[in-house]
Amino acid sequence: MAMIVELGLQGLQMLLVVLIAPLVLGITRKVKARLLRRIGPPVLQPYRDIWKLMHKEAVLAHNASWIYRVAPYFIFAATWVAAALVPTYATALLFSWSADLIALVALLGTARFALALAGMDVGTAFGGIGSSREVMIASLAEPAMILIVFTVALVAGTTQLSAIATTFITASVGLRVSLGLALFALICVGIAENARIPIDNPATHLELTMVHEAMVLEYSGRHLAVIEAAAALKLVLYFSLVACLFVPFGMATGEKTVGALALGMGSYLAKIFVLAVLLPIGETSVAKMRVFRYPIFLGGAFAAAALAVFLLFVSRGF
Amino acid sequence: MSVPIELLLLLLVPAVAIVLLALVTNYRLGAALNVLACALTFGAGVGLLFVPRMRSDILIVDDFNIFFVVLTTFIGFTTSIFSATYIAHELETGRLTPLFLRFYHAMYQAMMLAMNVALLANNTGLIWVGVEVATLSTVMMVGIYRTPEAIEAAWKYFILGSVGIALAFFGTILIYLAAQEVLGEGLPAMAWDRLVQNAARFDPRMMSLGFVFLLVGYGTKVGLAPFHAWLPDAHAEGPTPISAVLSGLLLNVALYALLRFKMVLAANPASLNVGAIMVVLGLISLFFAAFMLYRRRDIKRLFAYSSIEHMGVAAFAFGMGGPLANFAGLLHMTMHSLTKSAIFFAVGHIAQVKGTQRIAEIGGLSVTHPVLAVGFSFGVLAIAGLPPFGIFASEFILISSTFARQPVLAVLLVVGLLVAFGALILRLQDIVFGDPKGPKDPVEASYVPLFLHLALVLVAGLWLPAAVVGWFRAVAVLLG
Amino acid sequence: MGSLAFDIAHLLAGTMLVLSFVLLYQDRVTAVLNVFALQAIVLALSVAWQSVAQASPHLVVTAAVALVVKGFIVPAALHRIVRKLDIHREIEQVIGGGVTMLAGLALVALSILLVQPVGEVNIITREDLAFALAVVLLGLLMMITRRNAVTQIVGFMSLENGLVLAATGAKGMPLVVEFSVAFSVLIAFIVFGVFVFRIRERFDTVDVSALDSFRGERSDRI
Amino acid sequence: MAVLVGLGCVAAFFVVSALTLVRGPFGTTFVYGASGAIALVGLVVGATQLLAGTASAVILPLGLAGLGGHFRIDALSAFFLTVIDLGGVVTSLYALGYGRHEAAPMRVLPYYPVFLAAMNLVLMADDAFAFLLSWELMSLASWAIVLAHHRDPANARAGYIYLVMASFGTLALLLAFGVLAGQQGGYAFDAIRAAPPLPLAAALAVLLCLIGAGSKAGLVPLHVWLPLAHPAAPSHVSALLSGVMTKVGIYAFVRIVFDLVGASAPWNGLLVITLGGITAVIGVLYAILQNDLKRLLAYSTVENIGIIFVGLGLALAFRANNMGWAAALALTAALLHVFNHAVFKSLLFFVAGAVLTATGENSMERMGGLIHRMPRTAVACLVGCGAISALPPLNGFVSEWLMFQAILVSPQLPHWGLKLMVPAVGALLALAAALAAGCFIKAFGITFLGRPRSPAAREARETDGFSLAAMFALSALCVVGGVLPGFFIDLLGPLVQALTGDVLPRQAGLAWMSIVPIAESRSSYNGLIILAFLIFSGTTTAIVIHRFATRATRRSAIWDCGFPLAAPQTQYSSSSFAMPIRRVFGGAVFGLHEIVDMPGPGEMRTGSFRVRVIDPAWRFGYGPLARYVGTVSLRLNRLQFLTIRSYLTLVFCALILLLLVVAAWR
Repeated sequence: MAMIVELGLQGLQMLLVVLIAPLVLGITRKVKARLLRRIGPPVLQPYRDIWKLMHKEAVLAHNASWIYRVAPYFIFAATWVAAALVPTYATALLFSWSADLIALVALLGTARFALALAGMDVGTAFGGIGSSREVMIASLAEPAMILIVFTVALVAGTTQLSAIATTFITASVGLRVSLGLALFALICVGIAENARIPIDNPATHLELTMVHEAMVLEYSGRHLAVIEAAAALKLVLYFSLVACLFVPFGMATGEKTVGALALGMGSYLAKIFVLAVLLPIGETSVAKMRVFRYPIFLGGAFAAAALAVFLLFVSRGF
Repeated sequence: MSVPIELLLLLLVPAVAIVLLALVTNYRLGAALNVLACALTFGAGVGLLFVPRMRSDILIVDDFNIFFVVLTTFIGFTTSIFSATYIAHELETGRLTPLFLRFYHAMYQAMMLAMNVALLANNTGLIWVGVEVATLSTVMMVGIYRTPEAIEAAWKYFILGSVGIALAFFGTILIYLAAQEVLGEGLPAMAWDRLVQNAARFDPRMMSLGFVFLLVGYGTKVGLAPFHAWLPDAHAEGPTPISAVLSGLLLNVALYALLRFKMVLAANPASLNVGAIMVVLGLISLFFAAFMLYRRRDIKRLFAYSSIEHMGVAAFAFGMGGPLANFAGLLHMTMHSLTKSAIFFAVGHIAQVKGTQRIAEIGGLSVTHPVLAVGFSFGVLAIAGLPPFGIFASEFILISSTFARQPVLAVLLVVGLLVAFGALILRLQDIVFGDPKGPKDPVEASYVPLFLHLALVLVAGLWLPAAVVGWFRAVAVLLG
Repeated sequence: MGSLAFDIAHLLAGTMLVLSFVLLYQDRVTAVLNVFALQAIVLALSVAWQSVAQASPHLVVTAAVALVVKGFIVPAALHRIVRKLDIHREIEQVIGGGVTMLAGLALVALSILLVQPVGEVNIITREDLAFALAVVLLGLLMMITRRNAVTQIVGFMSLENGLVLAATGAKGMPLVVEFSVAFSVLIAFIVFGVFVFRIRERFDTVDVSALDSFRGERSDRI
Repeated sequence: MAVLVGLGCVAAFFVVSALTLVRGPFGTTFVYGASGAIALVGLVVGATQLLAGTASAVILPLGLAGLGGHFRIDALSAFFLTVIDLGGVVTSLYALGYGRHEAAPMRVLPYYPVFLAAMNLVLMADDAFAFLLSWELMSLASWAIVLAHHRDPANARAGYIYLVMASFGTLALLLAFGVLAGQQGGYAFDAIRAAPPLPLAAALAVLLCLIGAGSKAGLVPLHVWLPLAHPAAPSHVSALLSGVMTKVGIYAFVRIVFDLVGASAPWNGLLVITLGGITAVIGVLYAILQNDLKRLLAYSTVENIGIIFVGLGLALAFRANNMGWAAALALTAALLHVFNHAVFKSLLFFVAGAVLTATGENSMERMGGLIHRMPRTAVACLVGCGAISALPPLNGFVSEWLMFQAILVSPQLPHWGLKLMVPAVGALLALAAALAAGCFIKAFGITFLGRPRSPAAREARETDGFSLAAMFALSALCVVGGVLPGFFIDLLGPLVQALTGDVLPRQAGLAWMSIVPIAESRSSYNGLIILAFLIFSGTTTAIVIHRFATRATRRSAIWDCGFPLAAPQTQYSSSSFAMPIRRVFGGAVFGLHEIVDMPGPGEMRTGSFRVRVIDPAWRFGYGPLARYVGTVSLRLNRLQFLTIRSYLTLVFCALILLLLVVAAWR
């Protein structure tokens, strides 16, 4: 019986992240449109887009291989699993221990691996551009991410997300320099990983600096739908990561009573909403960067995270 | 006391052979006789292993020289086999005439005789005579092609050798003077064993002074830099069998003489520390030869320099002293003479089939002559100190034991060896690999001596007979 | 052994040393040859005296060999060579005569320095030894300071005179006679070589053409 | 007993090698078949010993005079025996097919078994002489094979540099043994263990061993030979060189530093960690720049060696500070990575060989689209690339994850240098991991995806059954090692126990077969569930869409934003893929020169773009050294051309000098 409940809660989280993903995307778009004095599409538009795409026939290039067709599902699956493992409304879910923060980063890496290959499969110039730039960005973002992981892990003494969240709620961690730096770094990395301004512009095609869109240029129909969904999911994942690591408050940590869970759910949704509003505000206030300025941007994130780790290595007090 | 028959044979067989070979006109018969005489000498040498050790004031058989006698006669024997086929080819190509062959064979035996005398002598003067005669006979053979280069090389060898001989003689006199005060006049004052027994009572200054002259004198024969000048050209210009015996035997015999004297000094703690001097000379020779190897264009001169290098290593080992280093030195001498003569056999084949000694004109040997290439490569790899060949064993002991005592010296030694290694492998690849150059006609000379030597070196690298180890240990102790 | 014996031996040895210096000083081939012959004769005398002093008659043979071979035959042969190969009379030296002299003096000092402290060896042999060593070194010096084949041979032979002096000085040394004979053979070889290979200026040019043709890979140095 | 069987295997290898000289029946098939069988026996021996955890030793009347040949199999040797003979088995299997393409088999066949034999012998050797002898024999045999295609001057150069570097390493090890054996020359390993060296001597030994073993393993800056020699050999031997022989280098380091030297100073660990981190990054950066597939793989070997050395260095540091459990963790990570790298690097070299024979091309610039021509090979390659890029749930990730866990416990180290260096190295490892992923995205994408860039690639044929069998065996290992890492970790238990005095908690018992290196609350990973999750969610998504939405699919021409270019040259090429990385890291790490020659308007000549990258190790280390040797030898060479008089002068001066010495001495 308990097992059933556990499974149920885990399943609930999986469904939750998938279901809210397009909504979050819609909110960000709406806010952004408003900031640009536009009406903007309705908040639920992303659901409609995905639904429409799913019912269109998929057009494949003649020389597209099985990788091209499998990749979308694989990317979606990897992202989904990763998202499902980040504590959202409650910690210590059934499978939460099956992968820690490092494994999470690696899972996203797996998804990226598949995406980059998919971009190269048909053999177009755009796909190549996208993949090679994605690799470059990842090679800078991933070390930063690992260092962020080090920071929180060193503060919390564990790499288990649930355990980290619990410690941050219960134990008196307080405000720390290192955690502040880590947060900054995580935001930078998140922006880069989710192809947001100033690194990439999700709203455009045929812009020579595009990265993510370039890789998926050839996709259409259901494949495109799955990829879009995966992108949205990834955004949610990073939101929940920020929420879980830095504002874990309200999460159901102890006994999983209905009340606790409800509180956790409510607080989670609230956090996500806030982040979804904050992101476009940030985006609209900066301009898109040239490709070869990315290293400076991500280097900043890397430096911040590295500084945090050094501080912690020198003394746990920071 | 009775002189064993083997001992007499060792001296008589070559002596008789000289006369016979000088008379025989048919060169095939001459070559056969030469082989036969060497075989008999070798047999006598082996037989000597089974007679009890003996001494007289003239001759001696002890752990030290018995081994070198066997080694020398053996290499002399194998070389004579090689020479038989080699010379035939030289005759066809018209580089030699039957008359010169008679001379050549006689000289060959003269050299064997001289070396046996030098090795068996229990007398500082007699060993000097032996080395001098050996030198003169090899001078004759180096110049035998009568090309300007050959004559020049022979002449250079002759002059430098004579000066060396003279200086060595002066040293011998000084040692005699030192001994005569204690042992009285006459032969006893020149006998090895007596000298070693009583060295403690000799005047150390006189001995040290004498040893310096001996070092320069015999060092010239050993080919230690800077007394080496004759060696490369003599090796390069003479017939290849002579290069083989020069590197394989003559250098050894000269070093043997030097070691005998070192024993005497080692027996007198008050005397000059000659070890340091030998270490320095050894290192100089090693580095000098190692760098010289890079610019060589003549294949035989290349390996002549490598002989200088290895003599340097041996001198270094004996200079270091101590049971381990001395053991390594003796092993190194043995392995080097076996390996180097094998290499010269291979080089002889190569030079004959390719019709040149210039490395630039030899290439892709492994394509044209696979077997020869294998033999040659094994030889070079062995001389470069790679396992599983014998030289690796000696260098292993030498380097590791030195590093525990004198790290800096060991590092220097390693650097020198590495430099030489680089040069040797470079040339090896030039010769054996790449696109084939030159004629492809098969080798008619026999491979037996080459692979026999290589097999011996290989076995010695993996396993040494207890008897040999015993001798080496005993001698290593005496060398101090 | 009386002091007279000592004085005579000493005198003769000293004479040889002086003659070595004269050799070093000479700069005309014929003169060099004559001086050398003189030195050989003095050597013969000293050896003979040693045979008397040491009461070892076999040394007489050595003396005879020295006298005949080096005193007369070899100089004569060399004179002939000089005439036949018409080697120009002047000897060009590598370093100036004065410097050579100084170097020679330094060598004598060195040899005395080396032999002087030698302990128990009896006085005659020690003195002789010092002179002999000096003669040897001077001979070597002469070999390396002269560009002329004949004078180089002379240098070698005077070196070897020093050896014989030392050998005979060493009391009761066995085989001395044999050694002196062996050396004479050696010298004969050298003279023979010079004559046959028509060596003019230097030992190491058999023929002028040999110079650029070979000399150990000169043709193809990098 | 076991060691006797092992030695028997070695002997058998030599017999096989000797039989090749007898022409006729003993050809390619025989050699590789026999070698595979013998290696299998060796594998069994190693595995059983590893499971048994006991040591078995023997002394043969061979070897150095008065020393004898000591041979011994303990847990450490057993583990490496397993790794190496596993490599031997699969390589032989692969070679059964691949070896047929060899133009001159007699340049490979005789040396192949000797190579395997030598590697086995190194692991069994229990005295310095036997060790170095088999060590150098290993280099020698592989050198002969590297020169199999000797007519190409580049290969000859590679072979030359290889042998010289190998000999350099051997001499360094020889010195290390010299300092360990002491003046009496106790060359047997147990004698060395019995007499632990003084601190200074220990440090010296570690340093020399780092040089000696590092040069064999490919530690920067001693790696220069590796990317030259490994690709030069026939591909199956490249697999042995890269996947297996480098591990022998690791073995030498572990054996000497952990086993023989015993306790050593913390800064030793610091040094090793630093070198390892640098090696990892340099290696992968150069890997991503390569256009030659095999050279790319060789450089990636350098990277993985760096990762392993980081683990070893951490273990050293922990052990020096009496943190046994942490040392155990780090050592486990390193050794697990040894195994994993052996598996996937061999696999990738097999793929490279298959592609090579199928297309006849070395350069990826002339490949592409091979996934259509060689689908099975592509699958194997994909698994290999995923594993080497440390993607969960494959095996590469497990060792990397353990490595990070080890780094995360290092703040507890007291040593300041370590405190500062370890996090930096952690960042370097992360960088290396990310770049490695990029590198193998490129390797797979350019080779197998896209459109064929040359007719040869268009006409490529799927490779033979033996090769595929070998590849798929290794792919299976990659998956199993990633999904069930617990068993492999437990296998390492006894050996880690022996070397660090501590051991990881037993994994096999844990629920769901997850791994927990330190404590459940601290960190845990479960490849099995991750895999299950991935399959579950992926398939559900697919089913849902295909069931409830449409499954209609249409094939058409490439869209490419409306203006597709037919020429395959318009695809991204290998070098253009690497361009961003080249730009970002270019100035700092590579001596990068991009020579662009763009014809002006109206000019008829063709434009050109060339990239020149020089390894700093060459620019600052080996190049000047070679030039120095050259000049010195040229100077000295004058001495060959003097006149006799000058030579006499030399003798004279030497004599006077010595006489002065005598004069001064008294």
